[in-house]
Amino acid sequence: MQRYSGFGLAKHALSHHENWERQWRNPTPKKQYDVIIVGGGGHGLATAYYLAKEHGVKNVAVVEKGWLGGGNTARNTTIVRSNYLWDEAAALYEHSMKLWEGLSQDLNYNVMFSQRGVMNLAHTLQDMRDVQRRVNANRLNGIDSVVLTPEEIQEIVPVMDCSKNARYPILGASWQPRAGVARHDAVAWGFARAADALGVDILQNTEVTGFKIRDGRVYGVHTNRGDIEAKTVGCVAAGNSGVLAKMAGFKLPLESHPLQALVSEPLKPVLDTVVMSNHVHGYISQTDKGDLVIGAGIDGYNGYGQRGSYPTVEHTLQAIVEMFPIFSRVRMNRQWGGIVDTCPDACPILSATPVKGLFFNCGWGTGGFKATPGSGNVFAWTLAKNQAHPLAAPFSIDRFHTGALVDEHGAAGVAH
Amino acid sequence: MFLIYCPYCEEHREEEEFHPKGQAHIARPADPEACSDEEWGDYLFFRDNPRGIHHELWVHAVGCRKFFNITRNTVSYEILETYRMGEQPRFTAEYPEGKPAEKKSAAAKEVAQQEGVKA
Amino acid sequence: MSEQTATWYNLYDARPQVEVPAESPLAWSYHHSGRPAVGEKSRVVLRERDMAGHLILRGGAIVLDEAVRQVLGFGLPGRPNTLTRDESGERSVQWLSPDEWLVIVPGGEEFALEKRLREALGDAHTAIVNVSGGQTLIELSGEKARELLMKSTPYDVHPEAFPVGKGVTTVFAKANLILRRPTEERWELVLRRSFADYLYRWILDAGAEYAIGVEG
Amino acid sequence: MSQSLKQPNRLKEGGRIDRARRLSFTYNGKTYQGHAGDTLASALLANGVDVVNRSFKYSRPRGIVAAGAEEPNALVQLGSNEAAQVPNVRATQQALFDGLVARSTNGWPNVQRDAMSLVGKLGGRFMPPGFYYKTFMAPASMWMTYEKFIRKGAGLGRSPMERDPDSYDHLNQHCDLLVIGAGPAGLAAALTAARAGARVILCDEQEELGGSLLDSRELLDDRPAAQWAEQAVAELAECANVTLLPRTTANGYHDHHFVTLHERRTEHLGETAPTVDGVRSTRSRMHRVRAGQVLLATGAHERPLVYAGNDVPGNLVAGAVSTYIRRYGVVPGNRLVLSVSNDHAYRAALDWDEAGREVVAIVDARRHPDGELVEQARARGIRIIEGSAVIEAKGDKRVSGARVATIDAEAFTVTGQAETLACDTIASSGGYSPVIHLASHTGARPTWNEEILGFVPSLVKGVHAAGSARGVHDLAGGLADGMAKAREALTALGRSADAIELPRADVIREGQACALYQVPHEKPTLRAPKQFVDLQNDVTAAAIELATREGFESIEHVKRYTAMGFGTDQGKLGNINGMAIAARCLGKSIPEVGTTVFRPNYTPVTFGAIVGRHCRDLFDPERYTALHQWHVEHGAEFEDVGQWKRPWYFPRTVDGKKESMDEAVARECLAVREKVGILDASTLGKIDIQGPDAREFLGRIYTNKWAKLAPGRARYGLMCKDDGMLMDDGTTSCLAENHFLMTTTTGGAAGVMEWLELWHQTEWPELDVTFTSVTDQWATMTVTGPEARKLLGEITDIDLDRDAFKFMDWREGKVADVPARVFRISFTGELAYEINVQANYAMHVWKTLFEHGEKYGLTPYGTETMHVLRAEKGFIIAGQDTDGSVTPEDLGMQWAIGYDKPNSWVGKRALSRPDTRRTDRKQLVGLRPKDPSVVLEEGAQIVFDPDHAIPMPMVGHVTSSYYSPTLKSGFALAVVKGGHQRMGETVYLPMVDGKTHAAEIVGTIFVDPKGERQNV
Repeated sequence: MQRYSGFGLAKHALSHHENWERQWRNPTPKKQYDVIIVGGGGHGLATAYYLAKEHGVKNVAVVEKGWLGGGNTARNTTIVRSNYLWDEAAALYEHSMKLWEGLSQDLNYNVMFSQRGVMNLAHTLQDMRDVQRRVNANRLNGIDSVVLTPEEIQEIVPVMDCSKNARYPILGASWQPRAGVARHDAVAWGFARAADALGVDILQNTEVTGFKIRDGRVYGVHTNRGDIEAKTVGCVAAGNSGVLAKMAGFKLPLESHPLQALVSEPLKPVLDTVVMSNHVHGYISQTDKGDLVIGAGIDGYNGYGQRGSYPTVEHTLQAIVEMFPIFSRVRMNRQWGGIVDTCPDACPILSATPVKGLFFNCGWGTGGFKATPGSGNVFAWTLAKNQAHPLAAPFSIDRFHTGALVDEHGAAGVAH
Repeated sequence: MFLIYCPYCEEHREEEEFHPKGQAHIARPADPEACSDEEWGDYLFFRDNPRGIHHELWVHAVGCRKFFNITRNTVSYEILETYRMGEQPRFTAEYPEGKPAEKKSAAAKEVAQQEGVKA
Repeated sequence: MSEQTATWYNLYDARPQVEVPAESPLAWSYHHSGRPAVGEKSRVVLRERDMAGHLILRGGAIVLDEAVRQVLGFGLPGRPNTLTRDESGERSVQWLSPDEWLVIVPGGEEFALEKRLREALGDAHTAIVNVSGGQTLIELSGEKARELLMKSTPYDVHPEAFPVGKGVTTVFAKANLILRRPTEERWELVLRRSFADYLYRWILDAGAEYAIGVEG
Repeated sequence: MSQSLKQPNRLKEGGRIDRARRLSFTYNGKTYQGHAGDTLASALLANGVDVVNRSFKYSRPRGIVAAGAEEPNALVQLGSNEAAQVPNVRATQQALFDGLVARSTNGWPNVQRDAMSLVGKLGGRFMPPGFYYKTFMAPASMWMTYEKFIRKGAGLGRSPMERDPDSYDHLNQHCDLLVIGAGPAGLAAALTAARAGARVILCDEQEELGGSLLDSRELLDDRPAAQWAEQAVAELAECANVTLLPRTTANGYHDHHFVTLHERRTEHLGETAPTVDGVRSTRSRMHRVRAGQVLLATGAHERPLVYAGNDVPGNLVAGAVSTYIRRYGVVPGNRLVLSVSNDHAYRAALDWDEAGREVVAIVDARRHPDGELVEQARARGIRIIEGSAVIEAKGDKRVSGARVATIDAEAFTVTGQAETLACDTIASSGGYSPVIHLASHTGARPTWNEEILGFVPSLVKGVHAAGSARGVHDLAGGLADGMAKAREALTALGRSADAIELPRADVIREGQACALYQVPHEKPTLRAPKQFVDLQNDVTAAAIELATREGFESIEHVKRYTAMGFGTDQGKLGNINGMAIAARCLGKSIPEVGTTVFRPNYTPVTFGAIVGRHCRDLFDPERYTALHQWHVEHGAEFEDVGQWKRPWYFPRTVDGKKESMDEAVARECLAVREKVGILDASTLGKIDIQGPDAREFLGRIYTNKWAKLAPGRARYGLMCKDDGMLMDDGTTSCLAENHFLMTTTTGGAAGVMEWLELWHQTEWPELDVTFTSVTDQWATMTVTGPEARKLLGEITDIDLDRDAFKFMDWREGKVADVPARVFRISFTGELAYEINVQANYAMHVWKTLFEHGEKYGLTPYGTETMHVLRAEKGFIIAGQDTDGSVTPEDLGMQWAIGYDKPNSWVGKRALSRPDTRRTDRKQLVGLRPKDPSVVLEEGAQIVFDPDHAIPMPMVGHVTSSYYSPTLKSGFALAVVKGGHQRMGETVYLPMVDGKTHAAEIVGTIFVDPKGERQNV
């Protein structure tokens, strides 16, 4: 692998950029691998990378039906934070956060992880109780988190309306300084390039059409490019997980919903942090390119159409203009929808399945992007050792039968 | 934004008047105490999540407040039919063009519905 | 009414027998937001018909239809989303759902009506619920009334889609209400008490460009 | 400030501008003149302004390229004052008005001499696509600093920093047929449908309806085409069933033919909306259209050719040249070289020639062009250079020449010696791309049509495309197509439309176009001077080639890696060229490389227009009780509970000093415990339940028993979801044998109502029971405290004797002459009466209570005091002490669970799952801080071992915590693991400030554990 650096860039410039290498190969599928990862999004590529890097399992195929990183990796609002309420979720996301903090250097690919802080606003007394509960829990879990007063909030976000005469005045906020945003596409590309360099085959335009299962154990997959064998198969297919599970003969407690987002036209820097409000339903940050990236709520119905309902967008922008009246004359450039696979408790599934050797990593709901390195890291461990990583253990499918949910819907009330 | 035919109001209404309530035809086990934990968990949490034809429960929340079912394609978002509680869908994954045998009975039902109240 | 029905349902006249001050759900709004005068330029006029009697009927259509006919002299509307009225137009019955109707009568008549309906219904189960304090009725008229409605509700208010005699429950701004069209020139809006101020402010705001005036 | 009165490029005559109306405007601090009917772009061109911007990445000077929505360069910052600022306005779509003030978006100190251009010139080479990903990584700690500089350089315009002075609104529209685009196909379609009596909406993004007819060279019925357009528009305007919307862009196509149309109502009049008759107009309006059928007559965008230096000001697309000449009377230069791949574009040269300026040459990539327009050009003596193309534009801030050479398009090589033609304008045309954006919004993937060399829309049911929008580019064909498609649409609706008589159009024979996208250069693409594909994002052909070399093979990867198409123009000019280049590099055909997916919006839309009236004090409903005015007049501070405004506390002002909340609450608490207080409890949800099976239903939906509740009695009930977790609580009273009144929490009211209906309609339809919300019907006043009986006794005819009217009884009677239902329910632990009256009479009753209450010390209290009092009694608040993970057992409410009821009520089965059977679940307990002066923080986490290292195992948290003026101590409710078995144990609460509080686990009832006070 060519190492990327400023010096290297200059060298290539002098040769008119004619000598850049491919960032990843376009290999022909082998008949057999040690591990097959189904799904070439951020999580799948990260899983492959950590399998190769940390567990020495390099004979790995990542099978992707479209283009790598083309699912929710390409369609999210790029927020990275770890200030989750419950211990189990907080531990998993904080594990991820620590990986984010060295990711660009580890991958030798600048994923532009910008630790500009994430603020979750509170507009009601109950919001404030929830903020305090979460911040206290975060601190005892070793996660940086503080409660801000309206005055402190105004100082960090001078352009927000923090006045008392708003419909739902801002009473306070939680604030995680280490949280921030990253360049979503670069995360997929960085993992792909690094995994490829370690020998992982990334098979794009390769669609899994079924599993090879015998005696309750998986030994490969059928694809549109022929059968591929492996004794361990990890599915990391987000919104399509339910469809894959059906192929393998079982159901998952998942529903796939549209989640919409939108961007404004590019503007000069005006917002230096990430602001989220669950109460008025909107969240916003500004990219390095200058676009305001705005997230909307999940649409209530199931949908794979990468479209959602227009009123959701209206309500979101109403919330944004309520918080930022100065953005009323700014213009919305583009809107789109992702497909989020959500579990009843708003937490993921990282689990063995009724089929031996077949594992699923899914159900990340709105938390998928921020979990990318952690999810891959923990799932790689699980696949390599054929047993749940301690951080993954609470997220087994069993919990929906025992009742041991990790209910992030509850007091946390914080999605995205 | 969907345009949804309410089978009780007997006209199309904007999606803003409705709430989706998850998968249709989820019957509560008749004897919950006799269910295993597995069966109870399945009833509570496990749903079909198809790419394609799906049967959903909706409520005409701002309107007649009746619950009813929608058969909808989850990719194209086309609504193939809406039908009242207690009725069965004509369009299914197995019969995406409609169950042939039931076309007649559906028509008969419509006549019955139209009789309604003698005003 | 049979003795049994009397023990089955709590029949209750919520209206005082003596004169006491009463406030419509819009009392605060008139006080706080005022009532723009109706003028020559007013292309929308709002008028409240306050203190009317509002009853919700729930039950089987056939039984109720008979009872309503007997008591009010006209039957239930036969089709969804329609209303029937007596000749004076002061009493109306509106379809709300296959087993639910809204009856509006002049204020003070509602309890007598409820009693007579109960009598007419005998043992048949029907719910009759007095909601006269929970909602109020306003009328909108004027050449721009329809356009004001278009600003506010996604329901199609074009005469083709909304002929006289129609009534629907629908979304209005960020609340919901009952919208009806008893006559060619007039629209009626039935507002829930707690949302009345919001809706009033919305209507004044949306009507400003038509110089909306409030009568009364 | 300098002034320019001359308009050097304005023709003496022609165009649709109003020459009598001169408008003056300011651009980059200089004042210019234009005319009514101009766009800002046409006025700038008329004034000879070449450089209108600096490019995003390389800071290269840029000029106006196009005449409409596809313009990538001419983005300006509009506004003379801070509040009126609008960033990124496309000058080609901004109508000129008198006094308009604009600046170019980029460029410092100005667009002519830009400091950053040096960086672009020198550093351009060091900024290939994806360069950020490859650098700025070391040292890791520096990234946030690098990022600051990157951000500063990025962005286009700037946000206003003041509140928008304007307002916006929505108009919900419904129609049989929505026609988008009022060119030939759209007008023909609208006329067809209108004459058939259908409800029609016709919109067009331009200032005037007519589309390409407005600048067409062609005749209709032997008159200029524009005249026919005017006549058609006039006819449509007379139709009651037609809504005409000029200046209205269809920006998003949503499901089931819901289309949003953005009407710019006043942007052509001024930077803020004008006031008419004392009422300020809305600045713009969003039409939310639900259409039966939709006809897309959106026309086509011309594709420029990609050649070296194609971004130097003076390079335009050919059609724009015609538009500026014919519509605005502006010739954007003196000496034109036209580089084309098709006949259609010859019109630009003919128009230029007729404007009296020099056409240096037409360079045609085809070997033997032979269409009618070619013949016309030849006949005028215009030089036509065949089999060739402009391979490079020369010049810096304005084109100075065109290098022309023979090329082999298929082999992608220059085959001959280049010749340099002196000129100041190069217009190019590589063909026409149907505007498929809206069809693409529906999720339908467009398909490549080799014949027209463009993508044509795929159409879902109910959508039709006509004219250029589907590749029918000739005038006669477009008119006929519009009519035919309108008839098809009406047929699909079950209506019909007769054919209409269309105007006669000349048929112009055009030769076959050739496929040309990127023009070859003598040097390979990576070494040639920059050939721009996406001008707004500075994406070059070399960048696309490099991306494919690096393994980005999907067009989506190419776009994302290079940023192609991500600008505010969404790649209207560049995307197809970019795909063609990617296809060439990958050795594939264009359709193999993929299609491009467009998303809303077609052109950017002001947030305000999407928000509409739902802002400021109309952002969200505020729900008020019947007593709101009294609360306001008595100085209440309000708490938001759901959409309700509830009095939080009633601070008094004594000697000019207003009480703090703590002071007010302490006073209110003591008033209730010692005298009598009153609470407006009207916001509680109330549901009237009737039917022979009402009791059975309650028994199934609540956890506790209802079989024996007699009329006249009330009972507290818990409601769970079927997962066993508490959902809501409240009291339900038996009004008569088949008649109950249920109360719910304030926030839970709507949810509970729907919940009851859900179970009734879907699971138990056999139960004969109905539910009616009466939340708004009844106002509820809670009179509570030792003096409550005395006070109420003064104004009621109800026998309040403790034995006649017991705790948990309800009675009916009169209060202050008003019929009332009075419930002896207590949420404070004191003697309490909840008075329910019809809401219209509530104010009278409330005021009467105060008239009589003064002598008893009647004190109004709010939610905060209510919370303290109920917590002292261990009463929970669903949603505060519970969070969706708490069962009734966790709350220690086994007394409210009917384990032996005959049915499996909602939630029962779930209570016996392994996790809900655990004995170490978090359970509700009381906490007494060891230091009574401490009020624990709500949300504080509880640990057993405060010395444990981080991460510290947490065993619960504080759910409610207050200072009790009665106990003269802080106290709290909390959930603690296995708490019910830990009475008397000490737990710890480590706080943010470093302090750790200790507290004892106690029962949840702090005041009057035996419940004697409420039972007096």
